[in-house]
Amino acid sequence: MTDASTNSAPAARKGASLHRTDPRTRRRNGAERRFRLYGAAAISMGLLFLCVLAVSIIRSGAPAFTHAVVEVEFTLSEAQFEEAESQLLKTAVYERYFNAALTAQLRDAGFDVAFDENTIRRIIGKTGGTIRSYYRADPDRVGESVTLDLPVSSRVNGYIKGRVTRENLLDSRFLTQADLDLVDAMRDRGLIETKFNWGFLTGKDSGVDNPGGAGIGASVVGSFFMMLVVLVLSLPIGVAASIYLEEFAPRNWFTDMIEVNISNLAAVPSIVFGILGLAVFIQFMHLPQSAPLVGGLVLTLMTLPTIIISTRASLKAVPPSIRDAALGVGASKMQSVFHHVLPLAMPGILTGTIIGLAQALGETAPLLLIGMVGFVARQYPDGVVDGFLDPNSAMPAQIYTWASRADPAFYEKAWGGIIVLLVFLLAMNIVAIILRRRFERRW
Amino acid sequence: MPVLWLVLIVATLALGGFFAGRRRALSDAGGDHRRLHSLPAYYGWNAALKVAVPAAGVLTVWLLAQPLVVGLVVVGDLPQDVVTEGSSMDLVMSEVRRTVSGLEGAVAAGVMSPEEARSPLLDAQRISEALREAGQIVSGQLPQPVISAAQQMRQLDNAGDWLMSGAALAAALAGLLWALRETGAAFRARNAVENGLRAVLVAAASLAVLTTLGIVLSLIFNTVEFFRIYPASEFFGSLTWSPSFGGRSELGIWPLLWGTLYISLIALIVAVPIGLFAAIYLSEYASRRVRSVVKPLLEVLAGIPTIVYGLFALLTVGPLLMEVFGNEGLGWMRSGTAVMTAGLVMGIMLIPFVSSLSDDIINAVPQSLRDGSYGLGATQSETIRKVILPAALPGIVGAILLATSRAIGETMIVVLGAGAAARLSLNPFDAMTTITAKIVSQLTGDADFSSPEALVAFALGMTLFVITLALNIVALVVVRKYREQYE
Amino acid sequence: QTRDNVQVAGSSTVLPYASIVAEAFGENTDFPTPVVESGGSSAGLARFCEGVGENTIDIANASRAIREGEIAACAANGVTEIIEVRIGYDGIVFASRVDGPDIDAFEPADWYLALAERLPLNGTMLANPNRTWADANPDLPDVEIAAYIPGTKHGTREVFEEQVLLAGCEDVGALQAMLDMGLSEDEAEDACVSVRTDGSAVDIDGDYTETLARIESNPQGVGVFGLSFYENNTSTLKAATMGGVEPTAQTIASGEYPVSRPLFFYVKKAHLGVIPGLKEFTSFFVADPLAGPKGPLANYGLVSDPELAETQAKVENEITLSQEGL
Amino acid sequence: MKVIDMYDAPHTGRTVTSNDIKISARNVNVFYGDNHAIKDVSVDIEDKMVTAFIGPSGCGKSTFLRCLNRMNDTIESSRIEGTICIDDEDIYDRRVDPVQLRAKVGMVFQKPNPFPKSIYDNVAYGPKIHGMARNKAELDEIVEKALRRGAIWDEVKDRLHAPGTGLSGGQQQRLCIARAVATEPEVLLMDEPCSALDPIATAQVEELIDELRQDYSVVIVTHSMQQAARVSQKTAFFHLGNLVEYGETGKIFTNPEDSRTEAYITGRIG
Amino acid sequence: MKVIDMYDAPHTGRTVTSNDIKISARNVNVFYGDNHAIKDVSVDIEDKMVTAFIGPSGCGKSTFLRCLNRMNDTIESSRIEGTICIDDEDIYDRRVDPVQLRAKVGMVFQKPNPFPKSIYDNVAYGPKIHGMARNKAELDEIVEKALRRGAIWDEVKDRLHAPGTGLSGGQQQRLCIARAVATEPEVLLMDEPCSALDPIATAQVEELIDELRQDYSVVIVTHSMQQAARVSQKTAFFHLGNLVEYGETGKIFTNPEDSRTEAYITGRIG
Ligand SMILES: Nc1ncnc2c1ncn2[C@@H]1O[C@H](COP(=O)(O)OP(=O)(O)OP(=O)(O)O)[C@@H](O)[C@H]1O
Ligand SMILES: Nc1ncnc2c1ncn2[C@@H]1O[C@H](COP(=O)(O)OP(=O)(O)OP(=O)(O)O)[C@@H](O)[C@H]1O
Ligand SMILES: [Mg+2]
Ligand SMILES: [Mg+2]
Ligand SMILES: O=P([O-])([O-])[O-]
Repeated sequence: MTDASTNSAPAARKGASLHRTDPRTRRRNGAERRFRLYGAAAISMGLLFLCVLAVSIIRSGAPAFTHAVVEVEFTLSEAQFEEAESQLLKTAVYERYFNAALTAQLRDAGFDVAFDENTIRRIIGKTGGTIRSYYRADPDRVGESVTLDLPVSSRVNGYIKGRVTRENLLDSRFLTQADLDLVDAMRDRGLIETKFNWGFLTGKDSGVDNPGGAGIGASVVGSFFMMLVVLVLSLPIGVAASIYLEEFAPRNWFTDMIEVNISNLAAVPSIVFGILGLAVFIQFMHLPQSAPLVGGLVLTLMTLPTIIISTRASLKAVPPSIRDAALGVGASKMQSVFHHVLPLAMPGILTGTIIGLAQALGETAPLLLIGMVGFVARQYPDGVVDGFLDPNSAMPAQIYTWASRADPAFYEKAWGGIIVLLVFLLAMNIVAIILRRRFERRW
Repeated sequence: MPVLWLVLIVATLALGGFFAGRRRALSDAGGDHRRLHSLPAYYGWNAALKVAVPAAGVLTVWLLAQPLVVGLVVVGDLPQDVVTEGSSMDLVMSEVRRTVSGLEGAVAAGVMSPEEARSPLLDAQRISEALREAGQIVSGQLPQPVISAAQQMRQLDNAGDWLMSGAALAAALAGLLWALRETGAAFRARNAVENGLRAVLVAAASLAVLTTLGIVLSLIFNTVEFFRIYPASEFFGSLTWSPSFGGRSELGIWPLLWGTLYISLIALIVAVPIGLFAAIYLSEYASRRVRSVVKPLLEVLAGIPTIVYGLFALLTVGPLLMEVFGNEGLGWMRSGTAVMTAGLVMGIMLIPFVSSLSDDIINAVPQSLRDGSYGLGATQSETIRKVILPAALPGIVGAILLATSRAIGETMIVVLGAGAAARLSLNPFDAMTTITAKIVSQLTGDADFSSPEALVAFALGMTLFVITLALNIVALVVVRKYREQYE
Repeated sequence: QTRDNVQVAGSSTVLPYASIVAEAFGENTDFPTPVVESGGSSAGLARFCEGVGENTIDIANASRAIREGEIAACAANGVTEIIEVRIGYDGIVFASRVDGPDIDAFEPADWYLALAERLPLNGTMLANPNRTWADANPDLPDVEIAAYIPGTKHGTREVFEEQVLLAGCEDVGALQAMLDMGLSEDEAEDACVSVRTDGSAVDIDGDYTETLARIESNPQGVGVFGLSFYENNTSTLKAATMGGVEPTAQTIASGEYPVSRPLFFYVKKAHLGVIPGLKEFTSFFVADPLAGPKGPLANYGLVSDPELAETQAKVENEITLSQEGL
Repeated sequence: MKVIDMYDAPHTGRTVTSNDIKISARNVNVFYGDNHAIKDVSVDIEDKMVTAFIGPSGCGKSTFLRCLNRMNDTIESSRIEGTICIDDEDIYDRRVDPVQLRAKVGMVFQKPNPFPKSIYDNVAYGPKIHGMARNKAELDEIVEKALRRGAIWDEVKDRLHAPGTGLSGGQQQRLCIARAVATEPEVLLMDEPCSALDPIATAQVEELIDELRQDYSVVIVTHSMQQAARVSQKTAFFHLGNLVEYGETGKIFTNPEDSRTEAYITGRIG
Repeated sequence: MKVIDMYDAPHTGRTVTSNDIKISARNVNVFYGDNHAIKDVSVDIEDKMVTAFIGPSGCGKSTFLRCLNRMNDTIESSRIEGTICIDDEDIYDRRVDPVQLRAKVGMVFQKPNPFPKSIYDNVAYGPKIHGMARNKAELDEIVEKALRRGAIWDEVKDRLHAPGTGLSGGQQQRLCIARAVATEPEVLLMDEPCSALDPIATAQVEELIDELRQDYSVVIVTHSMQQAARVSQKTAFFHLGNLVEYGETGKIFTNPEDSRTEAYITGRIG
C-alpha cells in the first residue's frame, strides 16, 4: 500500500470511467497478469521438464525394442543331442554345434571375407540356452532340419544400430574390427536383419554376458502382482484409516500422535521399509524371499502415508454443511461419510493413489533387502498364487540392475525398460484419472 | 477338504445368510420393510458378517496354529540324533515338510498308492524313486526318522484339516443361527453392521501405529548395538563423517544432516513454487480440458524412476550448471555433482506432489468464497492469495509435507547428483550427501556387518526418524493454528 | 510353501559372475534358476548369518573374506558350518577416457602423492600442494588431478588404500618420514590413506557405471574400475599400467599386477542336501567349464583361480571353515 | 409409523402418554468454547402443536434448536449441559442412537444446504436410507409428494435430475424443506424456513406446517412476528441466551409478561 | 454532479448527466444452459435512489442482480445477451475490467458467505485490497464504521478476532453487509439482506440503506412488500424471468398496471 494510492483512491474511483482502468486497478491487474503468468510458467516448466525427460528416455530406450537376428538352417543329429546332454555345460555344446553349422553355411555361401569359428562365436550371441530349450520342448525336432532365428551378439547388435562404430571399436576378445567385415557381408546378403525384439517385452533377465537374451516381461509380471497387492491393500486401508481419523476419532493426544506418526512414516526412507519387511515378513512371518507378495506388502506400508495424507486433506476440504445436511435427514455418521463426503473427497483420494502407486512402482531400495533386486530370472509363474509367491523381480529393480552392468548394451535395455515402466504407469493410472474427472465438481 | 473349498463354502453360507437374514427380518415385519429398524440389506449384511467373521477367524487361527502344533508333536516324536552337527531342528523339519509335500505330489500323480504312502515299510529308496517319477525335486538321501516323521505329519495334517473344516463350518453355522435369532423387525441391524465397519476403520488406522512400532523395533536393537561400540557423543558431536575400513572411522552425523536439509531445501524451493503455481493455474485459470490433460502429465513426473532423474542430474543438469558456475563460468563449482544439481532435479520430481494434491484441495474450496471476494472487487489473484489459499491451507501443507518427506527419503538422485562427499559447507555448488543416501550405502557396503561402519545406518535411520517426527509435530501445530475452517 | 530354489545374496562385484552361473545352471539342469540378490558383501553376509532354515539364504557372495567378528555372529545364530569358496580374482584397473590425455602409466607413489590429504614436507605435515598429475610425477601429463575413486562403502576402497596408497606412501618414504616426525604407526598409516577432500578426489558410492559416466563428462578424469568392467568398455576407456604392468587376466593371475582381490562365496553346509539344487549349484559354479580359464566367467573378465582344483575338491568334500582351520 | 425405542438397549416398564409433552428441556446450557450461548433454558414443547422460537439475531435460537436433535454434536467447540427429553427419554443418554433421534426429529437448516446431487436424489436420500419405499415407483411418489408439500414441485418437475445446487436461493430453501418432510419425522425443527420465500411460497409452507401439526410437532424459528402469530400455538422468546418468556402465542403477542418480550415485539429491542 | 467521457478516445460534444440514470439495461437475456432465466429485460435504475426487485422465488431476481456487476461471469453455464450500461458505459465492453466494476458495484449475496477468517479480517479485506487505509489505525476505524453501519458492532466488538464463520445466521448476514459497505461502492446490490434478521436489525439495515441513498444507488431484492414499500423509491416486479412492471414504488403498490403485479402484491400468485 503506497501513500499515493491511499485514501485518495476511493475518491478518485468515484465516478471514474469504467472504460479507463484507474492506476491502482492497472497495477493490481499487472499483479494479476503476473500471477497468472507465474502459473502458466510453472506449468510450462513442468511440461518442459517432462518433455526433456521423455525425449531423452525415448531416444536412449527405443533401440532396446529392436534387435538383429541371423537366420540359420540347422540340423541336430541324435548323436549330437546325446553328446550335448551328457555334458555338464550342455548349452556350450549346442552353441558350438550351431556355430559350426553357421560357419559351414557361410562357407557354402562363398563369402570373400576371411573368417573362422571364433569369428562366428564373437558375432553370434549366447544362444545355447535357446537352442537347448527348443529341442527339449519337443525332442522330435532332433534330427530334423529346422530354421532358427537367433540374435547376434550385443556388440554386433550395437554396430548395426550405430552404437558401436568402426572408429570406436578396439579389438578385444569380444569383437574385432575384422569381424565387422563379415557382419557387413552378411547384412549385404540379407542374412542379418533387424526385427522387433519381442523377447525384450516377454523375456526374463539374463546373465551379464548375454544382453541379447534379456527381457523385461518377467519383471513386468512381478510388478503387476506387486502393484496388485499395493492397490488392493493400500487404497482401502488408507481410505479407511483416514476416514476413521478424520471423521470418527475423538480429538485427543492419542489421535494427534497417530496423525503425526502417519505423516512421519511418509518421511521414512524407503530402504528402512525394506529393513522392516525383511524382519517382519520374511524372518518373522516366514513368507518366501524375493516374492512379489512381500514386495507388495512393503510397498503398501510405504504407500499408505501418501494415500492417508491426501485422503485426509480432501476429507477436510469437504464443507461441514454437507455432513450436517445428511445427518439432519437421519443418516448415520457412517452413511453421511460413505454417501456424501467420500464421493466429494474422491478426486483427492485418487490423486493420492496415483502418486502413491507411481512412487511404489518406481521404487527399488526396499526391494533390495527382500531380495527382488539382483538376478532373479525365473520362469513365468504358473498361476495366480505362484505369481505372488514365486521369486520374481520388479521393473525398477530390473532397470536398476541393468543400468549397473558393464556391457553398454544393457544400458540401452535399462532405458527401454524405463519406457515400458512408464507405459505401465500410464495404463495403471488411466482408470484413476478418468474416475477422478468424473468425481470433480464445484459447490 | 482344501482350504479353498472351505472358503467357498463359508462364502456361500454367508451369501445364504445375507438372504436369510434379509428375508427373516422382512417376514418379521410382515413383508413391509418400512416397519424395520434398518434397511433390509443391513439385516442381510449382519447375518453375512456373523457367518463370515467367526469362520474366517477360526480358519486363520487354525491355519496359523496347526503347523505349529503339528510341528511340535512331530518334533517331540523325533529322535534327538536326527539333528546333525551344525544343522538345526528347523532344517530337519523343513526337510520333513518337503517330504510331506513330495509324498502328496507322488500320491496325487498316482505313482504311489495312498496306502503305500502311509505304510511304515516305506524307505528312502522307494521315496526317491517315486518322487523322481512324479517329477518332484529330490535332494540327497532321506534318513528313516524323517520319513516316519513325514508320514506322521501327513496323518496329523489330514486329521487337522478335517477338524478345521468342522470347526469353521460350525462357527459359520453358529454365527448364522445367532444372527437369525437376533434378527427381528426391531433389531438394530444398521448399528450392528456399522459397529463392525467402525472396527475395520479402527483396525486400518492402527496399522499405521503398528508400522511405526515395527520400524522403531527393527531399528532400535542395532541402534543400541551401534551406540554400544561407538560413542554417542562422537556421533552427535563430531563434525566429520569419514568411515574407514581400518576401524578408525569418524561418524559424525552433522555433515549428513546438513546435506539432507540443504538438498531438501533447494528441492522444495524448486518444487513448492512451481507446484503451487501450477496447482493454482490448473484449478483457477485453466479450462477443464487443459486441466484434464496437464494434470496427469505432470503426475508422470512422480512416476519416472529416480534412477532416471539421477542420470539426468549427472549427465545433463550437472554439466549445464558447470558451464555457468564452473571454472569457465563463475568459478563457484568444482564438479557437476553438487547440492544444487541434486536439489534442482529432485525439485522437478516433486512438482506433482505439490501440484496435484493442492489442485484437488483448491478445487474443493466452495465457490461462494470466491464469489464473496470477487463481489468486493478483488482480482482473481487476490482472491486466490488471500481467501482460497488460506482456506486450502491444511491440504497444501499436507502436500508440501509429502514432498518434503519424499525429498528427505530420496537416495538415487543424491547419490548420482550430489556426489558422495559428506561435508559441511554453505556453498550450494559443493558436493554433499544426505542421511538417507548414507543409510543405503552403509547398509549395502562392504564393511563388516557388525562393525560401527555398517551399524551406523540404523542409528542414522533412527535419528532421521526422530528429526522428521519433530518436523511433523511443528507442521501439525502450524496447521492447527492457521487453519481456516470454511462454513 | 517350501522353497525349491537356491537363494544367494551379497556382493555386487560377484553378482555378475553369479548371474552368469545361475543362468547357465537354470538352462542346464532341471533345477529352477537360483535367485541371486545384490546388496553388498556385508548385507549378504549379515543375512547369511541370520540363522539356518528356509527363510534364510543359502549362499553369500563376498568380495572379501569373511571376518572373525562375522563368523562369531554367525555362530551365535547357529550358523556354525560355513564352506568358503574362492571363485577367482578381480583385478582393479585405473583407466581414463580413451580420447583423453595420456595418463597411462602409474606407480602407487603417484597416487599417494596425488591424493593424500597431507604430505610430510620439510618435517611437517602440509596440505597436499599437488594440483596436476605432473606435480606428482613429472612423467605424467600436466593435467589437473580428477580421480574418481570408490566410496568408503566399497570393499574396493580398502584394496585401493592398502595396495596403492599405503604402498605408495612407503615407496616414497613418506611413511618413514612420518614415523620420524614422531607419529605413531597407526597415525602414520592413517595419514597415508586419508584422501584429500578438496574435490580432486571424488568418492563414488554408486557402481562402475557411475564412474564411467563421470569420466564421460570429464575427459581428464581417471577412474578406478574392475577388470571385467574395463574390458567390456574398452571403446571408451583405456587402462593405465601400474608399476609398469598392464592389467590383464594373466598378469593378475600370476600376481605381477599389484592391485587385485579375491572373490568368494560362502555356503551354509546345513542347507546342503536340504535345499534342492544347492549342492549341485555349488559344484557347478566352480566346475572347469564355468570357472576355468576358458569358461564364460573368465571370458567375462574374472581372473580365474590358478588353484581351482583345490576349491573343487573342497566343495566336493564339504570342507567347512572350521575344518580348514584344523 | 415406527414404534421404536430410541434407546440402543431395549428397556421396559415405562409408558408415557406422548400426547402432552413431546420435548422437555431442563436447565440446558450450551457453550461454544467460552461463549455461553444458551443459559439455563427449561422448556416443554407440546405434541401436535407448532412452537415458535423468536428473538433477536444471535440470541441462541438456532443453537437451542440444534440441541433438540443433537446436531450440536457435530460442532467441535460446543458443549451442552442439562437434560432434554423427547417422549420422556433423555436424548443425551448414552444409549440413545443419535441417528434414530434425527430420523425422528427432522431439521431444516437456516442456510439452505442441498447435496451436490440431483434434485430428485436430494429428496429421495432420506426415504432411501430409512427404507420408506418398496420400489422405484413408491419412491417417485414419495419424492413428488414431498416436493409438492415443499411447494416447489411445479418449478422443478421438469428438471428433477438437474443439480440441487443450481436452484435459486428460495428454491433451495424449499428443496430442503421437502427433503426434511420426505422422511416423515415426528418432530420437525425448522430454522427460518421462509426467510428467502415470497409471500405465496411462505403461505404454502405455513399451510404445510399447519398440516404437519395434525400428526407431528413442529418447532419453527422465525423473525416475523406475523408468521409466529399465524402459525404457532406456543411461542418462546429468547434473549441473549435466556429463555425470557414462553407461553400461548396469543398471550405472548398481546399480553407479554416480561418487559423485554414486550420491547421486542413492539420493535424496541433487537 | 459529474461530467464524464464515455469512451477512451477523446471526443467532444456529448455530455451526460449521471444523476439521472445510473444503470441502464437493454434487452438483457440470461441463460443457464438451456434454462432461459431472464427474458429480454430492459430497465433504467436511477442514481441516488433505492430500487427494489420483487417477485416470486425463482423468477430471476438474483440472476439479474448478478448481471449488474458481472458476478454471473463466474457461473460456467451462464450466458448473457443484451447490454447493461453503468454511467452510460457498457459493462460488458471488452475494455471494462470486471474487478474495477465490482469495486464500484458492491454486492451482498443471498446466502451469507463470510470468509473463513476473523470478523475483523472479513471486513478489512476489501479496504485492504483497495488501499483505502494508510495505516492500521485508519483500517481499524474503517472496520469499526462498517460494522456499526452493518448493525453488528455491539455484538462482535469483543470478539473481532473470532472467526466470522462462527457467527449466527443473522450475524453472518450483517457481517456480509458490513463487508460490502466497507469498500464504499457507488452502487450496492443487496440480495435479500434482511432475510435472517429480526425486526430491529432489519430496521437498522433499512436505515443504513436510506443513509447510503444520499450518495449512492442501492438495488435491493426483497420478499417483503412492506420492506420494499418502506425503503425503495422504485420497484421492479419480475415474474418468470420477465420484468413485468417497473415504476415508482408508491404506484406499483397502490395502482399496478399489470394484472400479474396486482396478483402478486395482493398475494395471489407466487
Ligand atoms: N447456477 C444455476 N444453474 C442453473 N440454473 C440456475 C442457477 N441459478 C439459478 N438458476 C435458475 O434460474 C432461475 C432464476 O434464479 P434466481 O436465483 O435468479 O431466482 P431468484 O429470483 O433469485 O429466486 P429466490 O427469490 O428464490 O432467490 C431459477 O429457475 C433457478 O432455478
Ligand atoms: N459455531 C459457533 N462457534 C462459536 N460461536 C457460535 C457458533 N454458532 C453460534 N455461535 C454464537 O452463539 C450465539 C447464538 O447463536 P445462534 O446461531 O444460536 O443464534 P440465532 O438465535 O440463531 O441467531 P440468528 O437469528 O442470527 O440465526 C451467537 O452469539 C453466535 O455468535
Ligand atoms: Mg440462527
Ligand atoms: Mg435469489
Ligand atoms: O558389492 P561389493 O560388496 O562387492 O562392493
